[in-house]
Amino acid sequence: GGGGGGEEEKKKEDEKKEDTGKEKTEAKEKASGGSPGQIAVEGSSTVLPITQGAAEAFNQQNPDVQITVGGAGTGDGFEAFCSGDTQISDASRPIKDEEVQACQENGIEFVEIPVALDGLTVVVNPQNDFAENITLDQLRTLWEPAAEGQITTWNQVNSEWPEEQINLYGPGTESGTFDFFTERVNGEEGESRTDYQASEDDNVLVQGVSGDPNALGYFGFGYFEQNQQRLKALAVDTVAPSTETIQSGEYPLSRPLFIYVSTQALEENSSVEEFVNFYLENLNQFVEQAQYVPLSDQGLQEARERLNNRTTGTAPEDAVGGEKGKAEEETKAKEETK
Amino acid sequence: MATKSGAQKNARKGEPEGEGVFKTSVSARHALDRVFSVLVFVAAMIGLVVLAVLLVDIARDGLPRLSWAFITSFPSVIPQNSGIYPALLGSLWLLGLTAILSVPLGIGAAVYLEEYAPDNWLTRLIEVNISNLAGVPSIIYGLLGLGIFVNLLGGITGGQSIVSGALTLSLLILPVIIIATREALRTIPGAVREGGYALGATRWEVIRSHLLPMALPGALTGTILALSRAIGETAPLIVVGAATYITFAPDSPLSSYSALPIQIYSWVSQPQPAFQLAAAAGIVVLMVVLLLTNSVAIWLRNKYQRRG
Amino acid sequence: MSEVSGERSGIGRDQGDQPSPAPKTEALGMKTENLSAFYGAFKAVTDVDMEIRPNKVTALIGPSGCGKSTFIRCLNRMHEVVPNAYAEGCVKLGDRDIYARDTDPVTVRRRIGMVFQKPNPFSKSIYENVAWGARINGYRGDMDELVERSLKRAALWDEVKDKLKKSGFDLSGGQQQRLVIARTLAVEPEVILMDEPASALDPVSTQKIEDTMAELKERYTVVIVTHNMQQAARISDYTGFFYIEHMNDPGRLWEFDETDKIFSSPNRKETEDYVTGRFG
Amino acid sequence: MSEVSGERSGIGRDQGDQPSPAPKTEALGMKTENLSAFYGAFKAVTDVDMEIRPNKVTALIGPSGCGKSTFIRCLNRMHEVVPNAYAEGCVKLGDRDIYARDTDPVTVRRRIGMVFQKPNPFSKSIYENVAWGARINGYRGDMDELVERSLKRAALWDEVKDKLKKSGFDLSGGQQQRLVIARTLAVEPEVILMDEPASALDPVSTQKIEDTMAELKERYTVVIVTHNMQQAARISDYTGFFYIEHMNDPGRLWEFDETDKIFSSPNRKETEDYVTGRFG
Amino acid sequence: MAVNAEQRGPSGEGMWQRESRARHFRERAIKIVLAACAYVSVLTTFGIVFVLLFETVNFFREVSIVEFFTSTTWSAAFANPQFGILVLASGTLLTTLIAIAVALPVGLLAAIFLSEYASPGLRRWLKPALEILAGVPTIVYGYFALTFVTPLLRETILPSMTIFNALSAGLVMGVMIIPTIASVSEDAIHAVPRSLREGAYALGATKRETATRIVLPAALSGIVAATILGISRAVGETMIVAVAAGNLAQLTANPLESVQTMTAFIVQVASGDTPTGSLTYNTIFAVGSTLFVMTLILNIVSYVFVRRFREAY
Ligand SMILES: Nc1ncnc2c1ncn2[C@@H]1O[C@H](COP(=O)(O)OP(=O)(O)OP(=O)(O)O)[C@@H](O)[C@H]1O
Ligand SMILES: Nc1ncnc2c1ncn2[C@@H]1O[C@H](COP(=O)(O)OP(=O)(O)OP(=O)(O)O)[C@@H](O)[C@H]1O
Ligand SMILES: [Mg+2]
Ligand SMILES: [Mg+2]
Repeated sequence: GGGGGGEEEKKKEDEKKEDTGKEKTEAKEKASGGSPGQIAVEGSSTVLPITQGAAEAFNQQNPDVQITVGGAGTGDGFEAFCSGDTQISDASRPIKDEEVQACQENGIEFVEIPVALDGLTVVVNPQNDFAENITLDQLRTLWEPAAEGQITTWNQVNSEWPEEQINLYGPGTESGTFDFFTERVNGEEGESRTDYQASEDDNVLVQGVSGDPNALGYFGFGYFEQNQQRLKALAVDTVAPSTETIQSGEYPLSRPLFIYVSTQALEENSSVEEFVNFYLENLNQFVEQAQYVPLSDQGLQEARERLNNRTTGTAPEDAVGGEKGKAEEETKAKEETK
Repeated sequence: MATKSGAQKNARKGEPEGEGVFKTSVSARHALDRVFSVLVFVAAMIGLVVLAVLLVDIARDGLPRLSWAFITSFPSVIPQNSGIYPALLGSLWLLGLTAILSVPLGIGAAVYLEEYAPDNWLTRLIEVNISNLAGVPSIIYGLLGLGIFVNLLGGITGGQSIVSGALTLSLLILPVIIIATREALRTIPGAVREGGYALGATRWEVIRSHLLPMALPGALTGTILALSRAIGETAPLIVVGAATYITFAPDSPLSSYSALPIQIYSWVSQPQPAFQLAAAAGIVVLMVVLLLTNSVAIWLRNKYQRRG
Repeated sequence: MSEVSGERSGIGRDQGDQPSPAPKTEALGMKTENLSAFYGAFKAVTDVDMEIRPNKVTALIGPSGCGKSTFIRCLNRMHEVVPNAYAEGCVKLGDRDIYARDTDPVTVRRRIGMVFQKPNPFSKSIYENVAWGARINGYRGDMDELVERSLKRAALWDEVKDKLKKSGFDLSGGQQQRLVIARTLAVEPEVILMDEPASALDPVSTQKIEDTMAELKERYTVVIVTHNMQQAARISDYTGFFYIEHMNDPGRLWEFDETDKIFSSPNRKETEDYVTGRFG
Repeated sequence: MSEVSGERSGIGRDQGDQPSPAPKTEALGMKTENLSAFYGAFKAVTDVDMEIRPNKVTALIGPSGCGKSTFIRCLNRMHEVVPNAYAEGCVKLGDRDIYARDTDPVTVRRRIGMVFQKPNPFSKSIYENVAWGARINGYRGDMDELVERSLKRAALWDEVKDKLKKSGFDLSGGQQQRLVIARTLAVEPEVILMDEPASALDPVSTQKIEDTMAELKERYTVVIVTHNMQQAARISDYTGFFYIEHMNDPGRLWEFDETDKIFSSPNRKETEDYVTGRFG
Repeated sequence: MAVNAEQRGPSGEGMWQRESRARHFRERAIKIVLAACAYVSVLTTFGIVFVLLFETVNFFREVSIVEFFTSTTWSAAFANPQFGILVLASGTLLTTLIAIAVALPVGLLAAIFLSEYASPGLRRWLKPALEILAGVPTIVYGYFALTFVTPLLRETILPSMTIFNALSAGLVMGVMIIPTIASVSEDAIHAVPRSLREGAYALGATKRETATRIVLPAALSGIVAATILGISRAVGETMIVAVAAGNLAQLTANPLESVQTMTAFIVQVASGDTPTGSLTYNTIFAVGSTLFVMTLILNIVSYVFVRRFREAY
């Protein structure tokens, strides 16, 4: 290796070396619990900063525990999780049926714990001086599959807006953000017009919207917060996105982020249990560091209960957070009125 | 057979050009030559200018952020505390192992194909196959590595370990080394081989003593290009399980690991601008590592360069 | 290009239907003053003063390694192509210094052609090997005819006329040597430098090349390096003898005179020893 | 390695302090039967039956392009190194077929050394050029001494003894030719094939090489290709004349006999024409 | 110099220690080892085919192969997915063509400059300097295209271009592969024997004529190899296009608009939140296979070309 830190650093390293030396052999057995002293996390890169914060803080108190956190995506994360390679999986969406099945086949049970909220923010270029608010309906008009190639000017969305071209920006189809947005706005996951500029990387979308006066896009709240001078957020159904409105569930486009913990690991691997407890105890600190919105007190309470009770399986949708269920009902109600 | 030489015959003396059938517009040719020499110079400079712009841009953001603490710290969710230590170590491990695995393998394959293999359909198939492998997107190599090195051979490689990553990267860059080395071998005149054989040398003796030293510059060019690619690859490493964040420094080939490009990529996609600066600093570190690694190859190449 | 006349009859005479060029044209001579040539720090040839007469064949002889090739390569600025090699002194074509600042080496080489000691055909077809030089120099005549004429002059036509499309490398050593001679003849330089043009040739081909040289000097100036004393005596008008007196000295032009003189009554003992084979 | 004796005296005799080898050792002869050689579809040489006597010098002569190089390269399986080239027929060293299935070409070439028509030194130092072959063949004696002896036999020692570390490429044409001869002598093959070994050499060096050959045949079998009739007559015991009767035919061994016979009263008219220079 | 009787005979006496057997054995062993190296590439291919094939077959169980190759819409991950690979293929083609249009002339000319015009000293540092370009992480190139090249082009000559577009991505990709083409070609050009150049100079050829008409053709094989490596890297490149080209899967030949390439799609799915094993996930294998076959055809064509025109010396 190279680099090498100060005296202390080296000492620390040496200790670690010994540890790993002993544990290496066992660690490679595919015991889903993993061996004490080692924790592997894989999954969504959206949730990664939260888990990373937890791991970092945890490691300061327990320097001997080796934690790895990967960001390969929710799907890959579940694959590794369900085949026993990891003990915790980060997810930006609830686990899907086929993934639950895969876990069951390998005898893996898990606890689903919501850890934070993210508000999808609808943004326009700051040069845009006419748009301030957009309704879910208008969003749907704009984003539904039928809009493809049809809805191309602002005034088609809202007749008060000028007849100028509208350029759309959004996350790639493979992100939890996209899934959530399409489901919430268009009623079905993946249902969306396809002729918009996409990127997996929200910073790229920030670049796109901030460089295009005719732009409208949506992405995570954190990216808006950090780029407020370059972007303008629209209120959705007259609710402007903010920590408070997202937390309270008032803002219609907020979604939960999760971690999934293997129950075997919780039982067999003391480090995992310690870590997850630590994680939830200091959750809000990590969430804020990672630029997400903390759960409401109630939500936090529920999350801790799920862990303590080892509530396995995935929760019915509306049990996750009151917010989600509420928004869902609204959408459905609207559908009916149509 | 009538040529214009007769018609245009003028005194042989005097102006050298412009007489006989030779329409030697030397001045036009020279003008072209001058244009051409400017052209090739400009072409060489284009790359350099872009490089300079890129480096200046990165250095402007990255250098202020760069410090010893940055290099020796672990990454953190707090941008200012964030460091690159485990990623740097991981990349050094990866690069070292990848070089050890791929260079001999690549040169060996090139030597076999160019010097030993009979010129039959099988060899041709392998040849086409290798250049085809060069065009397979890196992420597919990631899927291959996941299937074979992580899952199938997990018992030996330790699953999501540095070895698995290095093996995957090796396969990815192998075609570049093979193709560059083969071309270098191909340019060696047959007379060199004949001279060796005629002394009763075996094929391998000729290869080792004469062909390899002569082909080395080309092989090293391939190595430089290949390692340059390897050090910057993100996608396949993510797939074969490189971590984005680890709380410890990798200390053996079987360790879990992170790598510079993954760290950089992860910083780049954070919302906080302070992370963008860390990413720039990380890129500076990566470029320095790259230069240091390549400098060995560059030095060797300059040493062995010939002009036949 | 259809009818192929007997091997020798065609040479140089198949321009029949044109107003034939004046049989003897005044070519340009060359002159070196104080010419020294270096390979990096190593001085290979020193202080050569030589006058190469126009329309004559000048032969250069001397033991191996004494600097003949180096010297002849200085005459058309090919020496400087070798990395780190350079020449000092003055070389004149007519009364122009070819090493002058404003002299362009390309023009020099265009006017002073050269055949190298080791045959170096291009990795192109036989036809292209011959045609290429003429083409880049703007030859506007019938290329097939030029190729045929040049190959005939180099006594190679009959052997290759059926495989003009084949690579110049797929020829025997002597054929390659004649190919590069043909290539040089095709661009019609005013001075032709030949470094052992007949070394790999059998007596028959040698004879033909010598005939060509005799014919060439009607219009051009010819300089050849040869190890064959008989050949030098046979074809040259002037002969220069290069020699190294003490080990590690640079080569010098030991004696230069009319060929008859050199071979019958040279001024210096070493020359006499060498040409009579009593040397060493 | 310190004292350097006069150029010729040292050659082959500086093994004084060893029990001197039997002055004449019985070497192996060679024999070809029905040998034909091809370059792809092109047949360059056909049906050669020749017996190469041990401890003799056999000279091969003939016009350029008639297949001498091709033939001689078949004798130690160098021909097949050219892409697509192959040979048919049988070549024997002693009574072993060198083209037999189980014969290893490496061993064949180790025992039958070769000097090529175009000098091809390695891009290594002069010393390494000579030492390399011996080293890979497991020579365990004093390498400096071997290099010196070989270079002396090739009449190159004096010219290069101060620059043994320099590249083999930085030599004059004739020096390169002698370098590759030295290289071949250093591995002490039993049969030595030389393709125009003296073509780029001045009379003095040529004389020395010829002396070396005369000495070599005491212990080895020697085959040389030459264009120099005098040389062939001077040094060879047997002479083979290669000839192509009709354009585009493959080359044939037209006549093979004792040298005296070939040069005084050959059986065939073409041979006589050729050796007397009346040919063509 | 203590030596026993002088050496004679075929083998193994005197100072000559010819371990013919051992040498023979070593030779065979080396050959086998080297062949094994070469067959690694074959194994790799088998591995890739194996990895791709299974899921590709699964994919085509659900999606008609005819639709796959004829449909002109690509919306793999949307609610009513359409799988027209032509769309992605055209994106790949477009960006690659732009990249090659930049990199081939520039790289080749730069190679000529390095080998024929630059002094050895200049060459010694210029070549490695260019090679650094090959090592810049591609994400950096992506942002360079997005935040530097695109705005520059939009403000100067191409105001109509969208923020994400094929042109910027292609141009920057071209810069990225310049060193690949320049370096490998330069090695080949440099290795052309000096005697060939001398032959040309002696006929009165200028430096340019010698370089372009004698040296380049002689180095053709290496230049083609360099180009193949360059194209391959462009075809397989992911990050630059993912960041700068827009991931908008539309069938267009207009370089000023966004496109999605095959690789950008693959990486998007592979690193996204899609469940493994789903149809969308399997799509990446189908796309990967198609790309594999496409490059295979390209390689076969260029292989035939090279074999025909290769000059040996
Ligand atoms: N590599 C090759 N590929 C194809 N044909 C070749 C090759 N080398 C030689 N030939 C042809 O084979 C024939 C015999 O060539 P070879 O070199 O044996 O002649 P040679 O007798 O040695 O002539 P020279 O005295 O000129 O060296 C010639 O017609 C020649 O053109
Ligand atoms: N490229 C080179 N670099 C360094 N020294 C060289 C180079 N070429 C030749 N020499 C040296 O320069 C001297 C003169 O060489 P040159 O080739 O002029 O000899 P020559 O008279 O042509 O000999 P030959 O008859 O053997 O061809 C020799 O001592 C030779 O070793
Ligand atoms: Mg010479
Ligand atoms: Mg020959």
